[in-house]
Amino acid sequence: MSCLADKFDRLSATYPAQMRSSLVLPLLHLMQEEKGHLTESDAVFIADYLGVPAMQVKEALSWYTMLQRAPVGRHVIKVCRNISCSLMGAERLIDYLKQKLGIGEGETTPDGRFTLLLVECLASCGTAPAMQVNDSYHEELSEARIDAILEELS
Amino acid sequence: MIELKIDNKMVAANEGETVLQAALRHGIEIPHFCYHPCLSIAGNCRICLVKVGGRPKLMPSCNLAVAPNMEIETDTEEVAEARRAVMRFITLNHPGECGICDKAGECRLQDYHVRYGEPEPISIEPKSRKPKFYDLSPRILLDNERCILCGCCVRFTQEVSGSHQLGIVERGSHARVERLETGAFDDPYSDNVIGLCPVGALLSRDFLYRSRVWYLEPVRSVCTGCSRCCSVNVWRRNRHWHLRALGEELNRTAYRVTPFENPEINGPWICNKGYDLHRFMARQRVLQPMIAGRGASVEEALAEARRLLSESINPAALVSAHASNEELAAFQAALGPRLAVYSREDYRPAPGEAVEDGLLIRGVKNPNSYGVQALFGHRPYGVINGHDLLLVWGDNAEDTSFDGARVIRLASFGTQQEFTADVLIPVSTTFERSGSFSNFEGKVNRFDKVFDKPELVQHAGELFGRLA
Amino acid sequence: MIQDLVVYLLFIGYAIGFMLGLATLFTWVERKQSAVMADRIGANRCYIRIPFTNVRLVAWGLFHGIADGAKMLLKENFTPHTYDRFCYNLAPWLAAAPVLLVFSVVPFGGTVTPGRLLPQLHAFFGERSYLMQVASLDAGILVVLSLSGIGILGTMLAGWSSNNKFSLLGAARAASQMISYEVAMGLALISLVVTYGTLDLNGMVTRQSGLLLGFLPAWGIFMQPLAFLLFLTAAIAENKRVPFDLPECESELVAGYFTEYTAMKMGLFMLSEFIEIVVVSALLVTMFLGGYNLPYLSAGGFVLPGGASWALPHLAVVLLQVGTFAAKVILAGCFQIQVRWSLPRFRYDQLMGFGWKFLLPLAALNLVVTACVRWWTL
Amino acid sequence: MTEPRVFFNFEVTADSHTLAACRERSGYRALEKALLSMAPADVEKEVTASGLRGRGGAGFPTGAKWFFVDKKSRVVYLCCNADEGEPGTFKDRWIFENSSHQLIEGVLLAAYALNVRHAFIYIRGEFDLPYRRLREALTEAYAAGLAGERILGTEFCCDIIVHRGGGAYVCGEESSLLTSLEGFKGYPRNKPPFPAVKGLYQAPTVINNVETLATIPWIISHGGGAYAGIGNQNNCGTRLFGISGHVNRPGLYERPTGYPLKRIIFEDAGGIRGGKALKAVIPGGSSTPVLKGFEIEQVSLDAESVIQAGSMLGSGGIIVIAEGTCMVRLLQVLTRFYAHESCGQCTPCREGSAWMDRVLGRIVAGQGVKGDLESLESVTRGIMGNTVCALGDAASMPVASFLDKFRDEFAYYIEHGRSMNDGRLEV
Amino acid sequence: MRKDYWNKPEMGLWERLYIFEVIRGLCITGSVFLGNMWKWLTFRKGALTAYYPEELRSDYSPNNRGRHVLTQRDNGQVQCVSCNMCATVCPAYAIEILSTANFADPCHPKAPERFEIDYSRCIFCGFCVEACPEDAIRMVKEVPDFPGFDRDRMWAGMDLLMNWRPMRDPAKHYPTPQAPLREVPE
Repeated sequence: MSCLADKFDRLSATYPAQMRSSLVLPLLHLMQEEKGHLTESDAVFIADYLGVPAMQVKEALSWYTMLQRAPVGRHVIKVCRNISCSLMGAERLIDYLKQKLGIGEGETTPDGRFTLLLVECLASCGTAPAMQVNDSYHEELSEARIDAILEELS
Repeated sequence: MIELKIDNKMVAANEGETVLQAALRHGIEIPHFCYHPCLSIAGNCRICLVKVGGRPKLMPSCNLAVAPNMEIETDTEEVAEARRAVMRFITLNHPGECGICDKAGECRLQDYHVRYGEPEPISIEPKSRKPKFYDLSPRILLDNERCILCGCCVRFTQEVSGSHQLGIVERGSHARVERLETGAFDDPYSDNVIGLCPVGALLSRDFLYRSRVWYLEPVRSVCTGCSRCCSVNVWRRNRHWHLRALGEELNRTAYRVTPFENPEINGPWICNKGYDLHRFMARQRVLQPMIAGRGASVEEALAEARRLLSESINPAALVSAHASNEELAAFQAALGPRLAVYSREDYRPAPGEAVEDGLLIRGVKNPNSYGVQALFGHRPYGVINGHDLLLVWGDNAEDTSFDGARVIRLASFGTQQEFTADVLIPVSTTFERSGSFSNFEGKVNRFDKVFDKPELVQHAGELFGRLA
Repeated sequence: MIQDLVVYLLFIGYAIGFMLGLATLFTWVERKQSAVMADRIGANRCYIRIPFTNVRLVAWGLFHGIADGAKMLLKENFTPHTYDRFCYNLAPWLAAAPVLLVFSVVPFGGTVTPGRLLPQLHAFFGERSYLMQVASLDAGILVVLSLSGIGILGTMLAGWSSNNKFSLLGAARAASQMISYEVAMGLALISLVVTYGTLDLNGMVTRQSGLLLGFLPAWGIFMQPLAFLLFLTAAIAENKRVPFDLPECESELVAGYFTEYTAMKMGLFMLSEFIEIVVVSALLVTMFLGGYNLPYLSAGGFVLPGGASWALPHLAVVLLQVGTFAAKVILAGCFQIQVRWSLPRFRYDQLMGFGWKFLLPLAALNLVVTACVRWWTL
Repeated sequence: MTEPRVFFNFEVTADSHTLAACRERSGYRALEKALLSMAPADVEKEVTASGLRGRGGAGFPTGAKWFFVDKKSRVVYLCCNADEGEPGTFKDRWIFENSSHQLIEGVLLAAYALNVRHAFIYIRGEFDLPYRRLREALTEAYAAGLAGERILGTEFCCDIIVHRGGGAYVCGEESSLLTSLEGFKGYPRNKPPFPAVKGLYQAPTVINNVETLATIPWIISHGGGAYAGIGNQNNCGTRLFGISGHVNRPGLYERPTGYPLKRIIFEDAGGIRGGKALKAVIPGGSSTPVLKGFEIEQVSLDAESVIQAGSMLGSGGIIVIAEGTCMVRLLQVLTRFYAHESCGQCTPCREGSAWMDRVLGRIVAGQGVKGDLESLESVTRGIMGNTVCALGDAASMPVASFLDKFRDEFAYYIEHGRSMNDGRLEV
Repeated sequence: MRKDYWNKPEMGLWERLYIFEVIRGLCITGSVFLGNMWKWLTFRKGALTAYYPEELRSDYSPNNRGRHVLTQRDNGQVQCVSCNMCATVCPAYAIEILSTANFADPCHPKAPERFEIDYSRCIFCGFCVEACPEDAIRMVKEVPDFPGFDRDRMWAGMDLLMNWRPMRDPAKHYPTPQAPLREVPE
């Protein structure tokens, strides 16, 4: 945890000193990068570090969709299913992905490599359909592109 | 003073007030769930929408500051439609289980549903399921299905008690009130959220299913837990609903204690100890006068006490800090000049009890220490001994030794065996008499009689005249 | 005269016993008769268990009267918050006493000669004979009228001093009703007086002892049928019984003028009502139904129209006469009860209209006709 | 290209986003000009003169927004709203990826005009590449003395803090963005008080869209009058329009306001895919009412014209829907989105959006019943205008307009349990 | 125009003479009286009413509501959820219910511990049946067989009410309780 505290210190230095409370979200992001998913004890840890009520951090943790509260696979595939991507065939691709990975929405493959999440708009409407694997975008998808991306990851 | 017009009625409002406050003060009813005068404005229930002259949209009156010449309408069809819509949304997932909900009868949602809602839901969707009977603490249960997410309880923990132990987690229609998984909701003021909840989502385990509220009636009383002397309502069974088959004793039981809003002393809150007042009062009672350990009639006990008093050379009295001002005055008038008077601390803080905080709880755990000390000065017994007779008035078996003096005891609680007094006369509790206490700031707070006293129990205030 | 004192004390005792006994009986009769009329059973739950056995003496519920009396005597005596205690307490007595007094002028038998009843009594009584009547007054019928006028006072006082709107309404109704019907009753009786030419009730009975047309008993009902009807109607109205029970109608006024009375005070009102049944019956019998006269019975025995006769001892004659009178009274009372359970109650305006616009003219007409006939035959 | 270009005035290459490339195309000239030769009030005056309107969706004049802020206040905060979440809109992402320095310059100019010491850029959490590009650009700017202490040697100091969001559409609403920035879950706040009076940490706060702020350098260097001369009179300047959906060349186009909608769809974006007919257009991001194909004939891309047609220009994300698309299922995609993104604070939105989603889900599953459309309509009426923030309106407007314009399709779906068309969203 | 709101009887001269109609009425009641009296005297019963409790009627109307039944769920538990609606609506204050919390059955957390009906007070109005939201209390064709000399003996408890004529509820089948009441995602 000490190295985490160092990172926390470095991050909090970039914010004005009176804005400790603002650091809740950045620290949660940071912690998630470190640990993959977050639990309530992490929230309490951050709250203690910042001196804010633990409930505030817990609320934030449960409220923001990017924060994972359950263990996820090594690669988190987030497929956009909003209007523009749907118009360009996202539903078909989601079915394809489900079938290819053999998992449903929100599930992780048994080998722990992939987690399939369906998300709302990724702001890639012009290049729809799109998905985000871990943090990087993959746009203008088709079955072939998906095959290639998955190939590359494994 | 700002003059504004609500429903074509000129209303005078104070600077900085909201329209809702001004309307409520003038008896114009605007429904509200999330608004509470002692909490910040959340504006999230949206049932208090009103029409403001010159604005296209309906405005929430709880967040609308009064302005001169404002024209507010609360009974137009537009407002009624908005209320109907909001009631529709609130009742969309609210389970229809008023029958088993303890709040029914004093539930604002119920009242508003009758007044502003629609008789039949237009939704045919199944109601969503959320955790029921979620344990917030050993005192409180939370039914998330009934919760309408007004956030009053959360704001209470944030703004009044400051414990920040409750929060609304998840988003959208999955949102629900939760505590931290690691810590119970052990706020010393936690029970206030039960009364604060406009619906029956927060349930008191103590009162759970004990009675429907319309069978009960409140009586104003005072909490004897500390020298704050908060005003409370003690709920006893209404005379019309006295029970016969289920036991007469239930008719003489205080079902629950809730705060009585007294802006001078406690505002709308009391602490958990106050909520437990009825249990404090339901302890084992002394009901039988005793002379040297054997039962006697009241007259015999009094005669014996008179004899002891007349025979003694140097009598003293230990005066209870649970005595009302009236009883103290009666004591002073009848016996005061003849006895050396000491003030007595009936109760001291229990181990683990919150001693003192900035909100309500005070360190002195007796209600009328101020009154006793104002009358007799601060003289704890033990400084001077050598009295041959002690009139010990008050509860709690004393740990002080009485130095071989003869003892006349006036007590309410305990078992007969506990007291090794020469004369023991049972006296009434706070619930069984009316009177007043002076709290630590000297503010006088009155209380009314809740129950009749048991037959052999005497009112202390009436005893002294007969003892003298 | 000690003998007179003994006889009149016996008469008084008989009169009071007769009235109270019949009144009590009528409470039972009313229940039982109405039950039988309505296909019900009626009072049947009161019994006396014969001591040391399990035998329960039910006796068709006859003990209900006793139970009622006991209950009324033992009940808590509630009094309303009235500012006139005196009137409130006086009213039941004013209601009950005149009714009892009326019977003093009613003859309940013919002439009795105690010395001839039993040989043993002869030594004491000698040949003195007495009319079987508590007070033989010349103005007998006027006593009746005046005493029934006092009854109104009790009712009025009760209603007014109860300090209750139902009571007051009942009292107001009672007063107007009783006064109204008193008029018709008085006129009807005057025509009777004109017929018999006497005010004394015993004289009237004596006048009825003969035969009309050789076979019909010369009873008032045959001499004055219209007066009989008028008197009957007015007397029932005086008694405030159905269909003239407006002063105490349960459906409107709780219990009317005695709403605020409990226990034996209320009992007195109730009792006076039933005594009044007896009294009304007695008057009816005396004035219209031949009193103690049994047809064809004279002082010596039966004398049938054909000329056959059957001599009877004096004791038998006296007993027959007293028994006849009692039987007639009971039958007349039963008839009143029958009326009470047959007819619906009048509306107030109907009541008044009936009294003033129907009964009074009819009574007046009857009087005129009677007077004419009397003048003609004299 | 005769029209002036605020954004698309360079060729995107592998390193066109760097400071050097930016400087080459006269980046930071406006900042130099402002800091060295203009007073803060002058900058504000230029912006007011330009008639620039907010590009986030509501179209509030930027100059007026700045005017309301009490600049004498001890602290004034500037927030750049980069939480771009509206389906159909993807303009800010392009700015971050390709022209971050332009935004930084705009932020600094605004900060200078408003006397701001700390400026925040609240960027969407999902944006990974944009976030990295922005951080790079900021590092470059700090290194070059263009941000931080004593910028360009003047007394003006301004720190720019990049704050990543956590994935919440509602945080694009300005007050909820502030709540989120304060470290709470992003509940919108009740207005009044407005952020210009009590915003971040109760201090006066200005919140501007990325595109708005990135336009300011152009206005300062070319003058407000020049900007006001572009496009329509009332609603001047150029805007970034993102076209998505069933068109041949979806993407981002910068066009002056007043540009015909038909032309941008059929000429610039290359017409409908597969040569199909145009069925409907959602002209300003998913939350705006839908327009039927024939309704767009006269519509030009400025706020008034679109409002006249019965919709709103919003954030300029044009979604094109071709003939043959199932509108019922499309609407369900939208309601699902709004039910998912409703923050849960106020009752009508929390319950209503989920209710609409459930009803539509049921209809799509073929279990619609007769009164469903009426109850949907009553739900939209109940939500509209009754919520704390605009998300409630955003959720109910598409439903209301879809039901209004394509009622027969919904009625058919309910009656037959299947779509009138082949039930696909893709063509 | 004045409107007559009542049914004005059209009475002929005969009726208005009254006396004859009175006599007719007296004849009717008198004949009934004499008829019944004759039956009594000849030791046949002249009444339709019965000597209760020595005699009991056997031909009660099917609509007769004489005793209460507490219905049971399929598992034999009492259906009552102890909402006290019946006790509240009861005009005679004859019902008293003591509730208990039972979290083992999450669908029915509230249940009666004691359920008492005072038959010395009950007026058999049936309001309790109408007020019950769960169809847990019913009244059936029976006579309350509680004559006694002691009012305290006239209480019917839950055991009696449930078991003297056990009734299941055919109209309302409850779903088997969904065991974990955690949130069910859509």
